[in-house]
Amino acid sequence: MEVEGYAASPTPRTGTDAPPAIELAGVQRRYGRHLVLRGIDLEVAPGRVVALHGVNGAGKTTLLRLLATRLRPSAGVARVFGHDLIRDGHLARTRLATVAVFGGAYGTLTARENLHLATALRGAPTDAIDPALARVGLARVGDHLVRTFSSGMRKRLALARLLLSRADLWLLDEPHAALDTDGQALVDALVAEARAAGTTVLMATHETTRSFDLADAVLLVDDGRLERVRRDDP
Amino acid sequence: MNDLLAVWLVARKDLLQEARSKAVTVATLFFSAVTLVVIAFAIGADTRLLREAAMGALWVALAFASVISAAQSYQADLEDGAFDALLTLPVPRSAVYLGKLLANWGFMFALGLVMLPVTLVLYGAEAGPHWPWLVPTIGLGTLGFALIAVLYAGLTANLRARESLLPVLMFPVVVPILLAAVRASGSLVGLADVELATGWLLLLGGFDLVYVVLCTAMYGYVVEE
Amino acid sequence: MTTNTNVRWDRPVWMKAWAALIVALFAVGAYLGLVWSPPDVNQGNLIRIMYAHVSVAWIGFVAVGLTAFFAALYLWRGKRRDDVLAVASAEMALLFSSLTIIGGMTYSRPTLNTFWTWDAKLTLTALMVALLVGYFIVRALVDDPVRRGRVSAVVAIVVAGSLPFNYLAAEWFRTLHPSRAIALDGSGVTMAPDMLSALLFNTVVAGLVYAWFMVDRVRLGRIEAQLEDARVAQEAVPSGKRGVVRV
Amino acid sequence: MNDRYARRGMTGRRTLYSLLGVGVLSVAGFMIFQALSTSLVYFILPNEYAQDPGQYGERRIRLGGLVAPQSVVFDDRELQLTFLVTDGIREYPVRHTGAPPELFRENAGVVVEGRFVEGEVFHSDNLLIKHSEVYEAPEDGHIDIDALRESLQ
Repeated sequence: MEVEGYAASPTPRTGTDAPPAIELAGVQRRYGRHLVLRGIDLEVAPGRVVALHGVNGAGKTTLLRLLATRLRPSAGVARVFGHDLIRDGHLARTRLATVAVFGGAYGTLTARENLHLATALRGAPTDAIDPALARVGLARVGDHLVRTFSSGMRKRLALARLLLSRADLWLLDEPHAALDTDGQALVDALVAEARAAGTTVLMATHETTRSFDLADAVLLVDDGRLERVRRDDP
Repeated sequence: MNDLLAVWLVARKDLLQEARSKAVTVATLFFSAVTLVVIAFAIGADTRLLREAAMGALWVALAFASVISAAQSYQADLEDGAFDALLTLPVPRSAVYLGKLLANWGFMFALGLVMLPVTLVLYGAEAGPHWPWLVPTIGLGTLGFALIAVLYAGLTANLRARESLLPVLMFPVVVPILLAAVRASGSLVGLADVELATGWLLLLGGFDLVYVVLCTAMYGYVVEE
Repeated sequence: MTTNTNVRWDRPVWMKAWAALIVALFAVGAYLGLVWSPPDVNQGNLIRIMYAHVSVAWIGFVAVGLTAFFAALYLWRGKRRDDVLAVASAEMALLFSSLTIIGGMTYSRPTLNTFWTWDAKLTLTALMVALLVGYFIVRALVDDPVRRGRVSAVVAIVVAGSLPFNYLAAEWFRTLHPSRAIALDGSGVTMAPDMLSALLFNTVVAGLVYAWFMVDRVRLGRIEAQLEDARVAQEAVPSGKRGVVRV
Repeated sequence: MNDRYARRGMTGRRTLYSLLGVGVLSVAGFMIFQALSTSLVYFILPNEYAQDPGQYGERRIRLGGLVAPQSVVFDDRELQLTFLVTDGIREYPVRHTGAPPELFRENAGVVVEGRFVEGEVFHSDNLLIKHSEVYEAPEDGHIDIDALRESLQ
């Protein structure tokens, strides 16, 4: 599972014909007249854990939303597991799962109902909901309305949804934010398990030390461009 | 069929939310009742005039109510980015549209059936012997409203000035629905020959079928950013 | 990096010639309608309004249809040119249908004794103006050009789809079924061959005006696109310059 | 691995739904066609009214016929137009509020919208001229009902 040397060298992969988990070539995205992503070229092999750093407004969330097929690239080619995000968005979505900054759950539904909705819509089995709730520490409040949840609890709910998804690409937008110490440790554990299971993870975060512990590679998003940060940099 | 299941899950989610919050129920019931009373006041005390205007008032009230209903259903979606998260799931956008349509239509249909007797009483009109046909008329008419309202509410949901924009966009498109529904129900309650209702009902049905196909096919372009 | 030097700012010669031809044909059309064609048995010289009014109305409806056609094309293959064509056609549709309403009011004052009548075709044209205004409002509210094109294309298709129903409903609601009455489009008027040829000639002239504006709009759209591309190219990082980040 | 199957499934579904859409649109087209051919011509002739006035009562109806010769009176101060409308068998007085349109003249085909007051006088607020180039009222006053109805439609 150690991919250190590989991550540091720009040499092309060999010995596998599986398409990269993420493949971006010349990807631009603009809002109105302003370019937020100014040309991203990135390839992430399956099973890697990648951390994205960058100041607020650098384009991290835009990049993650673009990969989640919620934003169309204005120019360039974007693929997830070989599926073009514009042409085959539906196929790409079967492989990926997201954790958004604000949790993305319905306030007027209970935690359990939210998980059931997301899992059933995905076509995944719904019998693992209780263990998932227990895992993220929400077993006691499973039947409470999400409206009554704190932002940390909503984040935990989003993690439960992620666990149930069985996706092999995780797109996490600031997974540690709003969580207590326990919760942050839970995120770390989930990411470590995901890496062991061969799941690809791309996460935007401000937790510098954690990401250097967790990730195979750390990238910096700076004003709509992507740069590599070497593991031995700090 | 997984896609049909997805339609049902989205519809059930919308209905469940409404059952919890009752935001749309309260707003639309109150709003339609007020509309009916205001129009009655505006017409005055002429009982014959009132009777003839009854179906027009009912359908105007329902048209406005469908705007409220569709806009509110997206309001609940947009909180905390829940709709955004829903759209990252491998669910066809068409299924999302049909689900929301089903929930909105079901609600509007029920509202129409509740408001019908209220209108008849308020305006002193009689249902007449052909009243059972009013049920499919209300069904087809509210479906027409819901089709356009759900599509356009999704379109305006993240635009500026969405509250005023939705009716401005929607009403010119549903003019045929309004005219056909008013005329069809008018002839069913005896304001004109009952045979005339057939042509109008066929027009309503044709509109609904054309827009079910158009809106379902184009919904993806509306919600993708 | 693209430079602006290859932008052609001026109209090509053939477009100027085309414009001159339109002016000349317009004069001929006016002569045909005002002098050459006979007065109508029932309406006398009032019939002469019809030549301008009806030809404009027809082209207006064709323009809405073409707007939806280009909009559908844009959704299908995503070429910016199709979006430019859709907007251009919608602008012409708005212009022509506004002219139709003015013409209809001029026509209905002496014939039907009122400026506004809820005549089916006039009502439909008024609705069409409202629908087109909605289209332009949506365009004004969306900043991102691709999203603007896609969202407004959906509106254009919904609008065009509603027109047959609007027509049918307005027709049934107000006038009596297939009306051979004095319809404001003159369709009920006994059309003598001379009248018909004058009308068709004027319709062709109106069509040429429409086509000229479409071509000119595409020319402007191309200039806009070139300038926009140049601007984006300055902000963008050229692909491959930094090398692909491989992980 | 199973992506290829997923893709094939997608294409299959897309074809199925496209066919479904075309089917629904054809049904819609058929319904609109049916609607078009449903006769919505709903004016009645004076003689039809005379058969059973009670059936119409004071309901709003449309009455069609010809303007009877020498029956037109127009009060241009009150904007009251009165004339007789006839189908050759029966005739009824019409009181129309508003000026006569340009094409209004004797023997013209008209359809008036309004209601009978006390079964005698038709009060109209909408007057439509159904100009017909086919139909000419014959000199002898004998009117072919079917031809008249046809010409007014």
